[in-house]
Amino acid sequence: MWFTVEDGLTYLVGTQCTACRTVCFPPKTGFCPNPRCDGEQLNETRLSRSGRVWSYTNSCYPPPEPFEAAEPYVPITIAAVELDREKIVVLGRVKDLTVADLSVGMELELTSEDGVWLWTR
Amino acid sequence: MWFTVEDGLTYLVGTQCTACRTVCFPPKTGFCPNPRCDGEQLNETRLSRSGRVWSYTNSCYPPPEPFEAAEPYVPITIAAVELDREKIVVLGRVKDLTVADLSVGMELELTSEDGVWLWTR
Amino acid sequence: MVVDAVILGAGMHPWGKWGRDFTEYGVRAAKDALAEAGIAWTDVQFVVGADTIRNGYPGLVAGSTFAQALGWTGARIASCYAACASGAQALDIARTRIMAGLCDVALVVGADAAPKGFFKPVGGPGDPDWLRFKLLGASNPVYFALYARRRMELYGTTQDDLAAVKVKNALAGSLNPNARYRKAVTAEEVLASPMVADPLRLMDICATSDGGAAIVLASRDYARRLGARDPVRLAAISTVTPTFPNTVLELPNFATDSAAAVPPPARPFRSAIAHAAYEEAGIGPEDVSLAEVYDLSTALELDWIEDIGLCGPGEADKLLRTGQTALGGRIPVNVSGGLASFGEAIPAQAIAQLCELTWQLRGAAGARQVEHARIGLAVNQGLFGHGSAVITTR
Amino acid sequence: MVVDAVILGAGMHPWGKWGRDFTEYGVRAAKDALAEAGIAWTDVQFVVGADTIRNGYPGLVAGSTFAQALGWTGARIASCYAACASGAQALDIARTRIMAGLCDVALVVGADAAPKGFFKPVGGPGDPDWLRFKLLGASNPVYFALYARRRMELYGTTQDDLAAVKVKNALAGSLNPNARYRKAVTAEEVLASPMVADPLRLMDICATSDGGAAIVLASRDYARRLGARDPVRLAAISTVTPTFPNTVLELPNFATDSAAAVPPPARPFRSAIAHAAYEEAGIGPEDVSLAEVYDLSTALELDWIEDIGLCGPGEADKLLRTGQTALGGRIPVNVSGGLASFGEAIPAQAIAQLCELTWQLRGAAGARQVEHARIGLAVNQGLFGHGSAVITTR
Ligand SMILES: [Zn+2]
Ligand SMILES: [Zn+2]
Repeated sequence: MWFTVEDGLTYLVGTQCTACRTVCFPPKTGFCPNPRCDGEQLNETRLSRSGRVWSYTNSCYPPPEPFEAAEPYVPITIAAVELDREKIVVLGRVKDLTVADLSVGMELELTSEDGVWLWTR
Repeated sequence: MWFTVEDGLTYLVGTQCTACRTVCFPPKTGFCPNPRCDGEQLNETRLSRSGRVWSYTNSCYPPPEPFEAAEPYVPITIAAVELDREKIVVLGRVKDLTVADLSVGMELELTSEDGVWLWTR
Repeated sequence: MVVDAVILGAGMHPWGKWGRDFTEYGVRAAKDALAEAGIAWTDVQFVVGADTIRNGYPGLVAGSTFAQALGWTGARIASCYAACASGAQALDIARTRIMAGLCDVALVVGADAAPKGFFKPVGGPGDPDWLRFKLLGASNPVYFALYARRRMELYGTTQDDLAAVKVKNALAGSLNPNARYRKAVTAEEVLASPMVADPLRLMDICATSDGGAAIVLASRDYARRLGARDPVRLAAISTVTPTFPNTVLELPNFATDSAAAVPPPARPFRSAIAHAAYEEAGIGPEDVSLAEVYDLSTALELDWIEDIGLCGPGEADKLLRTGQTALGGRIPVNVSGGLASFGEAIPAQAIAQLCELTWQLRGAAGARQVEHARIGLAVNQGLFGHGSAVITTR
Repeated sequence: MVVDAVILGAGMHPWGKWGRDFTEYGVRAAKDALAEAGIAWTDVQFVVGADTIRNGYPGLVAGSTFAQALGWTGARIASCYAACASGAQALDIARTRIMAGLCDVALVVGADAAPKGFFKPVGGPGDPDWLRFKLLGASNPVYFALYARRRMELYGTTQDDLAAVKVKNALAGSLNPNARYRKAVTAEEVLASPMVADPLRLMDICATSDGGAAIVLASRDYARRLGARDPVRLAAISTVTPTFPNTVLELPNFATDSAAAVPPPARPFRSAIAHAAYEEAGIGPEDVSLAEVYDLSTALELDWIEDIGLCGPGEADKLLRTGQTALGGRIPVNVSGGLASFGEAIPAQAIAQLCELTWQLRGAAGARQVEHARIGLAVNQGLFGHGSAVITTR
């Protein structure tokens, strides 16, 4: 959902307005979100595969449904990552790292597992 | 629910404000609905057992859930009945009568069956 | 010195059963209204959305949803819900802000994507709306039918009269490109349609639809600066509630208020809604050129005609039979085609009524144009003590 | 000549976990506000309800629910929803109607009965609010924690600073009879509470509560006729939306807007909310006597203090450490006890903030009174681009 894998590399899939080039994630249909643009053609586009940590945290308790938490529960790590080219911050779970491993500005790249995109080192 | 049966007679149970005597059906808790009354004591009260038809109709198709329609479905009859003393119109299903049997102003009385009050001749 | 609010633009997404997201209908209507007004979205200072409610809350707060879909501009927003009167309350909030001098130009949008068939209860056990289905099987048409039957027995309205309302409104709707049903019907067809809740047949009852409508409101000064000559004025909006005791059985209630301790008000609720608007506009029923009334059923159109004072109680049938409420008659009612031709798209409905009044008062209603239309009235009523009356003048 | 809106009365139902219907909290608060105003319910011309949304729609449209519970009087009503800003939008709608000269006296009510624990998604599959839980497990505290961690790394805020915010607000709350939590806490207790979303511990995050709040607003003329001398004035309400591109990640989104095609606005969203209110009131941050800010987390209070201009970016910790934001300090923040002591009762929250400002500006805040309080500011932010700032003056 909202990503694609090619040659083992995971890419987030957003949309880009053909009129003003504004990028959206998640992908959008309908109308360009730029208030000064009347564009209605939003084409699929792949986003940059890496970016820098804008911030990060974890969830020490299992999130409520519909999240499917592992049992026994191990805190999940979550990061908001800023993509330089798109100038957009994208949230995602983090694979194999805890909050102790992270810092603002650290570079992370995209991977995926079990149908969801993940940030990792 | 909202009625009681005594000596084989069914009575609707509403509430009455101890301050201004305003009657409510269904029974209410909290505040008297009379805007000029500060009453907050609403006591249970039995309503008149009979009244005159304000209007009536039926439901030719099975009503949606959570209504439990009989199979095969026979159109249910519904009447709004005006109680003279309480000056209130109360809706209810009608037992053993179709719309062809009813007219505005006809007197009906209360009965009950399967946990719900019913109007009947 | 009162600031006047005038209508700069109106826009609609055609009613239908399109099966798309309600946002699309609303944004399309908004863009059309902005185009008609001759302004850009970025000129709008205040956006009011009439909420749709059947889909849960997240992301679906109308003011915010439409503002974001059109692109965040920092404009102020509001979102309101008042059942069938939602659109009128949204208009009221926008108009009031203009009259208070707090903004010059506002956009009001309502849209809905309606489910099929009977409206089902939204709440769960314990909720009054759930209980009326559970205990009584009382769907909305049951309430409409109670009003219809009482009218027939009190005033002698016949099934033929009800069919004649549908025939009249279907003919009007056939002339309206935004209507969902655009086919004229015969009385025979109406009378042959299956009975739903006696005496109402399928063709007596309005459907549920997808649709969207939008209005651009502005202060008269702003309109003048823009070069809008003689714009339609939003002269009054009434959103009054019932007065205790309300002695007419209303959806979704089990009973009326009791009139034993306090006598009923002089004016029943529906009449009071219209009366407050007449008072605010300083006009009376005799001044009205055309009216859009809420024909949830054919019979309810007849009730409304009396409630808004176009004739006395029990006399609407005569107006109908003599063609006075038809296009070309003395006081045309529902020349848009009404709910009979549109179906309900709840938050859009009252806004759509105002679109029709606007186009009619501008002389821009094409084949369904009412001659010499100077004053328009639109009314509706929803659940929970909500209702509205809107008056436009030129 | 602008009509002034003033506050005639304020009322609250104490916050807690009472487990009763929200109507009861709202009506109790309304009756208290009416008593403080010295008017009868039947004097009220306009009722605005801030909607609660988690219970489904039927019967729970706030304006109508409260008006009916108080007894139908024929008053006009409106009901609005704007997440945490719902109460402020309700105030805005009422104030605007008074300023437009369309009514003299209005009642604004908000109340909620909140579920326990994490807020769960309301919509179903496909809904963005459902998806953020499904795909990311991103509950509300996760977003609060992202802001907190960024603040710590950018500005050097410490866990001790966060604990100090809680200690300050709990002490204030211990002096407030309407607060839910009325026990002072120590920094050790805060730091020993379990981590929820790093760096936020249980005691850094606000709970969900039951509660109600109401305000009676009137025109200055009406207040004068009633003999209210020098009433608190509702000088400004801002309900502006973000400006594209909004580059701060907001609940419940997966991503920010992209700033690649259009540069970000000069003022980020939270600052813009407050700025619009300052402009409308014609004052600046330096004029504020006390502020109520939306401390969904301890860290967010520090962010807000900077966003409303009480100090520069990254300087709120210094204000905190030197006691300037405590009761008795130069610019007390959250002397009501804040969300830390109340917990969230969403539609009531912004109205409760205004109750506190009103009592403070009247010198009627008892043990938590801010000396020489002349100008109060209250701010909050909710989902979907909603936020509000309210300024009162005397
Ligand atoms: Zn674009
Ligand atoms: Zn009473």
